[in-house]
Amino acid sequence: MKLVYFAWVRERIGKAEEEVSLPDGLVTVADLVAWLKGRGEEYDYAFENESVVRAAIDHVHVKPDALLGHAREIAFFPPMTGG
Amino acid sequence: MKLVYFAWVRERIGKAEEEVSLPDGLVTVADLVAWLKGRGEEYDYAFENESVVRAAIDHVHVKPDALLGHAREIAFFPPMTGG
Amino acid sequence: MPALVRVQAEPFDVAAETALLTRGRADIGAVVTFTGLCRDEGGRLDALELEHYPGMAEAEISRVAAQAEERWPLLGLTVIHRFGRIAPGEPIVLVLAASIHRRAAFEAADFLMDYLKTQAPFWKREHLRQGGAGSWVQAKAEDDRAAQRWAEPPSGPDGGQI
Amino acid sequence: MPALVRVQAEPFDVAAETALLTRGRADIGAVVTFTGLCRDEGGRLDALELEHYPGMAEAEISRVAAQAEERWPLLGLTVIHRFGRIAPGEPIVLVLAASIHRRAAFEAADFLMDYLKTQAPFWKREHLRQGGAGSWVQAKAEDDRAAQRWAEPPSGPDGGQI
Repeated sequence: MKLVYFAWVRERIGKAEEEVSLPDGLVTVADLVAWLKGRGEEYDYAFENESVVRAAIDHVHVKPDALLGHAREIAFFPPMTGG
Repeated sequence: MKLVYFAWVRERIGKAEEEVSLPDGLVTVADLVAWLKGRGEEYDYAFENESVVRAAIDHVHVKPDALLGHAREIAFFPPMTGG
Repeated sequence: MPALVRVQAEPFDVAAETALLTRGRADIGAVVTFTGLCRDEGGRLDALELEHYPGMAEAEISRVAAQAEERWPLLGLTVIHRFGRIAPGEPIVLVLAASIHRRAAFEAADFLMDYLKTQAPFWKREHLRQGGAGSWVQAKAEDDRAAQRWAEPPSGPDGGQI
Repeated sequence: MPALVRVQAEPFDVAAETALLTRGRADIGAVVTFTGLCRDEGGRLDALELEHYPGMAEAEISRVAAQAEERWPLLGLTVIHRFGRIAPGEPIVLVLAASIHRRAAFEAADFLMDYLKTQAPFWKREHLRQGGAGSWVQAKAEDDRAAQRWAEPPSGPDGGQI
């Protein structure tokens, strides 16, 4: 599965994207975040305030309880500031 | 005093402007309208539905009870349709 | 800064008017332009003819523009209204409002259009494609209601409680 | 007619985009354009840098544009959002809405801006005049509230009673 990061989430994790193989048992976006936080300080820092970080599955905004399903690309990013 | 007319008020009266000498006793715009209606059919036609015709004194919108005072120019016209 | 108000027969250039207002500035964050165009009403119209009250038209637009500048923190305001014969597809009116943030620019432009429709001394007459002058365009109750949206809230003891 | 949506690094030309939408037509009565510009924040900023999520940015703007076209009777809709480094005074975003009457054009442009601010995947970072990259611009609660204005009224038995 491809993970992509933007803005200060990208900076804190130290990379713009990565391919990961998820262990069994990860069902929701929140499960994925919990697993990522266990992978190292940089992830812990990026998700230190989990409720602030937004997620999208295959280019569509989703909530933490969204199912990972057969997602190809999951993105994490701060609240948007475009316009 | 100068009177000016616009749009279908102008067309009904048959002129765009005129100079008039008002008789004593005309105090408000409504008094002026009543006096004009006595001047001929064309005025009667223009003001047949008095509440529809708008007035301005010296370029400022006014109500029928506005005082004529020392007005230099009084205008009568239909509801505006600009924009 | 007083608004730029023009009443003219000639077409206007929205890009040039925008540049006039924004060029060389770095404090403007939002520009809203409204352009009103002549429609052919499904092919029925050959043109609209706009009659206006010279002198009062400029005065009335300037008065309403000054109200907008008092009510919203504008960094620029331009209002241009044409008169004379205007063909379908051609512009009739332009309102251009600039501000730091978008809310003020949107509201000021919206307000100005509602007031121009109901307060500025212009009258539209239709010219029909089948020939001849058509009728005067009737004022719409809908435009009066739109203008009433901007009435200041009551300032009595219960003002602003709604 | 689907909206024209572009996400690009290059500046845009409001006049050209407007002409593209309106030229040769006589059914459009109202065109509202919103242009968002980069401010220098009182001389503090050298530029804004806009990061975006390629692919999702276009998809999300198109989705919101389609909502606007469903909600208002639009005759044209263009949305352009830039990314990359943008200097003060330069345009960042354009929304152009055309309709028969002004209300739909104003509301659609207003709606789109509120949703772009809160839903389109763009992130602004400041570059300071005194040198170096500044901080990421923080999202504003005020923008979330603005977007909430457009929530559909409840459709239950009491829907629309407010």
